[in-house]
Amino acid sequence: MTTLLALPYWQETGIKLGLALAIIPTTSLILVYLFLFKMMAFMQSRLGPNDTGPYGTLQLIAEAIKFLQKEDIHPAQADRRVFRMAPVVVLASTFLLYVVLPAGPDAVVQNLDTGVFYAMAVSSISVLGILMAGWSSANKYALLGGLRAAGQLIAYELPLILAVMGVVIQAETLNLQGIVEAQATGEIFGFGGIGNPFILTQFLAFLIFMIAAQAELTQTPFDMPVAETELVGGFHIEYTGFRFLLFFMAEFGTAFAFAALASVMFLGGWWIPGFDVDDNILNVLGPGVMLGKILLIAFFIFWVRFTYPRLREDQLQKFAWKVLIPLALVNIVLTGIFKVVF
Amino acid sequence: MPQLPGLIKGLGVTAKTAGRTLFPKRGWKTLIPAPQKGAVTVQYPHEKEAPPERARGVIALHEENCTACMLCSRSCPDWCIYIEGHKVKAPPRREGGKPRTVNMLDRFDIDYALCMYCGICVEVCPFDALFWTPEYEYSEPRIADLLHDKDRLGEWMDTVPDFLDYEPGSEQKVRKVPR
Amino acid sequence: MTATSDREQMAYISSQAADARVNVELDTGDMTLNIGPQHPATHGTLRIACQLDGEQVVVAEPIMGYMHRGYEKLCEVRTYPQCTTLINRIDWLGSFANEVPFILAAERLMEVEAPPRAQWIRTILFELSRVANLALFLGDMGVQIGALTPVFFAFRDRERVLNQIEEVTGGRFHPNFDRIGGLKDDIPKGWIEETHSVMVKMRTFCDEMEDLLVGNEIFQARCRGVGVIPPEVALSYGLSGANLRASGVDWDLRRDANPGLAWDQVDWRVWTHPDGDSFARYWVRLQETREATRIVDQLLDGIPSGPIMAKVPRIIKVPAGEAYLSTENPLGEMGYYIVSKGDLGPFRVKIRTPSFNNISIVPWVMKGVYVPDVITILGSLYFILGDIDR
Amino acid sequence: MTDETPPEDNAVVDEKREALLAGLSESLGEDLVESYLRPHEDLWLRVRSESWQDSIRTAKSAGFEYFGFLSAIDWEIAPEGRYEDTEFDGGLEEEDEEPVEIDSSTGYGGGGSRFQLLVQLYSLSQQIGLILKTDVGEDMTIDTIRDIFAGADWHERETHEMFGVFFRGHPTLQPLYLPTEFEGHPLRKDFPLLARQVKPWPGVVDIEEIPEHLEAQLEAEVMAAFEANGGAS
Repeated sequence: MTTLLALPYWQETGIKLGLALAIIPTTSLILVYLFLFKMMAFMQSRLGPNDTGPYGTLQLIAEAIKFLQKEDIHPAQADRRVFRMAPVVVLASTFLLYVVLPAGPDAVVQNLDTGVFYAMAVSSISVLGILMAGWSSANKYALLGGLRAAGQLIAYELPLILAVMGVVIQAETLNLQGIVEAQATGEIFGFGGIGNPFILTQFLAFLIFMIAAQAELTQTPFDMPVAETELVGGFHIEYTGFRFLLFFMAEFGTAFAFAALASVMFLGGWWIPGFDVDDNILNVLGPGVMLGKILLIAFFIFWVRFTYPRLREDQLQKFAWKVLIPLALVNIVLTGIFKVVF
Repeated sequence: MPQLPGLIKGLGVTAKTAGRTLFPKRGWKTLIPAPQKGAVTVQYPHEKEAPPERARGVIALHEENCTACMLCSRSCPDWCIYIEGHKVKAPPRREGGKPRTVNMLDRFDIDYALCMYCGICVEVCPFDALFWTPEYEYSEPRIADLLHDKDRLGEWMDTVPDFLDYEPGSEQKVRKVPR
Repeated sequence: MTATSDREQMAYISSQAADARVNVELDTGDMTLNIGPQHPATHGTLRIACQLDGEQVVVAEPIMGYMHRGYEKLCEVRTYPQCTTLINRIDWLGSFANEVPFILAAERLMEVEAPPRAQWIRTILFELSRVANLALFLGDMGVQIGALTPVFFAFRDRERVLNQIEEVTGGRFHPNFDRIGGLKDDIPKGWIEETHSVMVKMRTFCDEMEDLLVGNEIFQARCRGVGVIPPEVALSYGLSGANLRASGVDWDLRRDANPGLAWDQVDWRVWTHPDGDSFARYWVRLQETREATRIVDQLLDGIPSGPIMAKVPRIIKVPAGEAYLSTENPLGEMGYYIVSKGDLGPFRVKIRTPSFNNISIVPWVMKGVYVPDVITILGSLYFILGDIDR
Repeated sequence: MTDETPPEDNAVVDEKREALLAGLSESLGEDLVESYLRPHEDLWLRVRSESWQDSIRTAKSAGFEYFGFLSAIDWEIAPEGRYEDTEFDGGLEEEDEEPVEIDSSTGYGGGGSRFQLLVQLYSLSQQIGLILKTDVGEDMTIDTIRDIFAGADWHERETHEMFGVFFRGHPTLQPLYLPTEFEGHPLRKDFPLLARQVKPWPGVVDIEEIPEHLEAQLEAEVMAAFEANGGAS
């Protein structure tokens, strides 16, 4: 692959770091504004925020400023150090996810050979943060929320990974760039015009991935750890001000990252039909294409979130262990057979 | 466990509502998003909802009609109407008559911090001195300011709407608002 | 997995936890979880002290009184017309329906009867307040178990009904429109037509709720088999309204003890459901909302002409006597036991509210359920805090 | 046992309730003290307080299996009335000003004590309601009926805190609404209503009369102005 710019290592690293730092606030801002504010409002015959900035676009910035002004409260019984660390751990997990997400042939912070493996691994760090938050808040609701989150995230990590396995087998690589390439150079029954987005061959895996991602992101119908009407916010019930803001950003930042992962693995990522896989122009156009695909997937995530009621904890576990995991295993077996046969 | 139809129907309902809100226009104009028109909410400080004519917003006092008979004050369940008055002599109505004694209203206060908006005072008033108006923008930062005196109550008189006509079959007579 | 086997399993779990601890070998001790008084699911200030074993409820004890306003005492120092102001505020979502039994009880003691036109308009407003009240339940039940959107639909469409009520009575929430001997005023011109169109919209709303919640498998999984109340228990706790009918008891005061309103003039039916679980309660209320819109539609077309006020003295003194009269309010049976001594005001008023009896079953029904089910059951029992605490 | 017939002036006969009354008075036997019937409205039965539980059980076995409510009545006359000027009767016209007569009897079914307990039951099959009453004696104690109707549990707790009636055999007779440290029984008639005590009734103010010594002078002034105006007011 050719490099876009020949920069010294430290300069390149600096740019990438800056971008990565900026990306979580930006992405969560986009998602919150587009989906949480506007789409949800339209689905409920409302307008949503409309006063701050044109069409209310600056609402979230106003909210962020409001959060920053708020008093930073620790519950008296809280384990202070853990309590403070928890949102940072959650946010760190989100931040680390962005390291491997590609947006172009070279537009990636670090092109790891074990990209998929790495992404799955760091995304589960957030469980730790949530458990820390739930435990250290010294609040029964938070504790219930934290434990639910732990149980749920661990249960859904498995189908998530198993679903990805199908893709990995088909692409024969763990490298996310490699997966994009495999989709770009793939053919459907000898027709390579649009490549071979894995959503077509791995549709079952895609569905399982999306359901599991919904649970990983604790979005309805799997939002028991938060569950406003029963646990009143669950693990982040005691958090105020900027600490709550960190949780909030992490939630939507992770949603964005998972949507990005899904679009890389199932929708062909940044590749545009008709271009060479390592065409330099894709470093410029790729991010745009990626954004479109991410928003499409995020739309589905939030559409489901605003429509469905939530399951109960035991039903959710049953669903994961009795339905999703067997299905994912079947998918792996089928993929393997097809891979060997064809 | 989940079968598809119910879940998908639900998605359809929300999508349809979103579509209706975003693209409320008909015909070729459908493609122009107009959420301002499609949303059912009223953007309050910018646009105001007009309450129905009968809405019980605030009580207006037509001072000329008030005879300080105390009836409203006494029938108020919250004891929130305060009336004071004194008697004065008024000239006779006709030539050669005797001077009359009439009540002069000194104070007529309604404490809206206590008022329950039941409308009993308006109903019992035998002289058409009290009226409801649908105005609602009179909140105050200080609770004491919610005590409206007779001048303030008199100002509301301009906003009293005419009484509505009745549906056919009614034997009620449409009353007139004194202006 | 079928719903039946889920139900059986839930029943099994309930019986297990009611009798013995679940964690036998690992006795972790109970945790007390206070749900409320400030909790989104208690919509108001109800507090439920739950003894939890893990996430399973061992004992649930409702604690209330955070909103007790002493209306029975306050009514004793007020005249009859003044009482209706208070009575509006008992079940604040269906206020007009509250006034009717009180006024009817007073009328019964005075032996006056409102003219037919007044009775019809009373019935229409009564059913409108039922639609407004139950519409909020239909949406709120969704939000209780996690679906955000239905409650916004409910607020959107309920507003139309409230507007219709306001156009007649002048009050969205507190109409104070019913008078001993008739009504305060007649309906304004054009109202009948508008109300017809609103009823059409409300039926659309019911269809949307059917698609959004009733047909939704997640909703069914959450509600079916949760909080089952058998009919004999429901009767002995004095459950009323949809809660009773969802247990399969075919009892509706509108049909079985009509105090003279216009329900016997129209064609409608009472809905029951044999299951007695949360889903049945939701389903019955959904059907009742539909039925109420149909009743309103029929009544609107047949309002008799005539006066709206019977001849009553200007100053209302109710002759000595006692009367108990109850009607089928949105929440259930609401009745007023009035003791009069011939004074301007009642000597004693006992307000029999539906929610009080409906919530008194909570300790019984919540044994052995999970914390999320507590919310489902509370939501499906449907109470209004003002109606419990009075 | 005194079985009262419906008032003579009321010619309406309610056969359904008559039959019910006959049936119940037979099964209640000695326990029924008095009864009262308002045709097509309601039936009141007053039973002996000693056999309160048994009477309820009898009623339940007679088909009255739906529990409506349980409450009490305090028959004492409240000392302050409505905290208003007692001479005011809310009227304006002269003819309305007849004094309010307060009936001091104790309601339908009679009674011999200050406090009475009442229970309302329904029979769903017969579509009929029934009100059972009983006197509460000096010791303010009566048997609980929560074993017969589970729903009576809370109603008894409420009656206990509001009227101070004790229910023998009720395990959790804690306050339902009031804080535990609350003293007094609010629904008793002698319990003052503080909200009305602290504020004077605004209706008691009356219009200020013209002082007598000024009356003639003011009259003359007005007439002078009237005549100067040419007779137009």
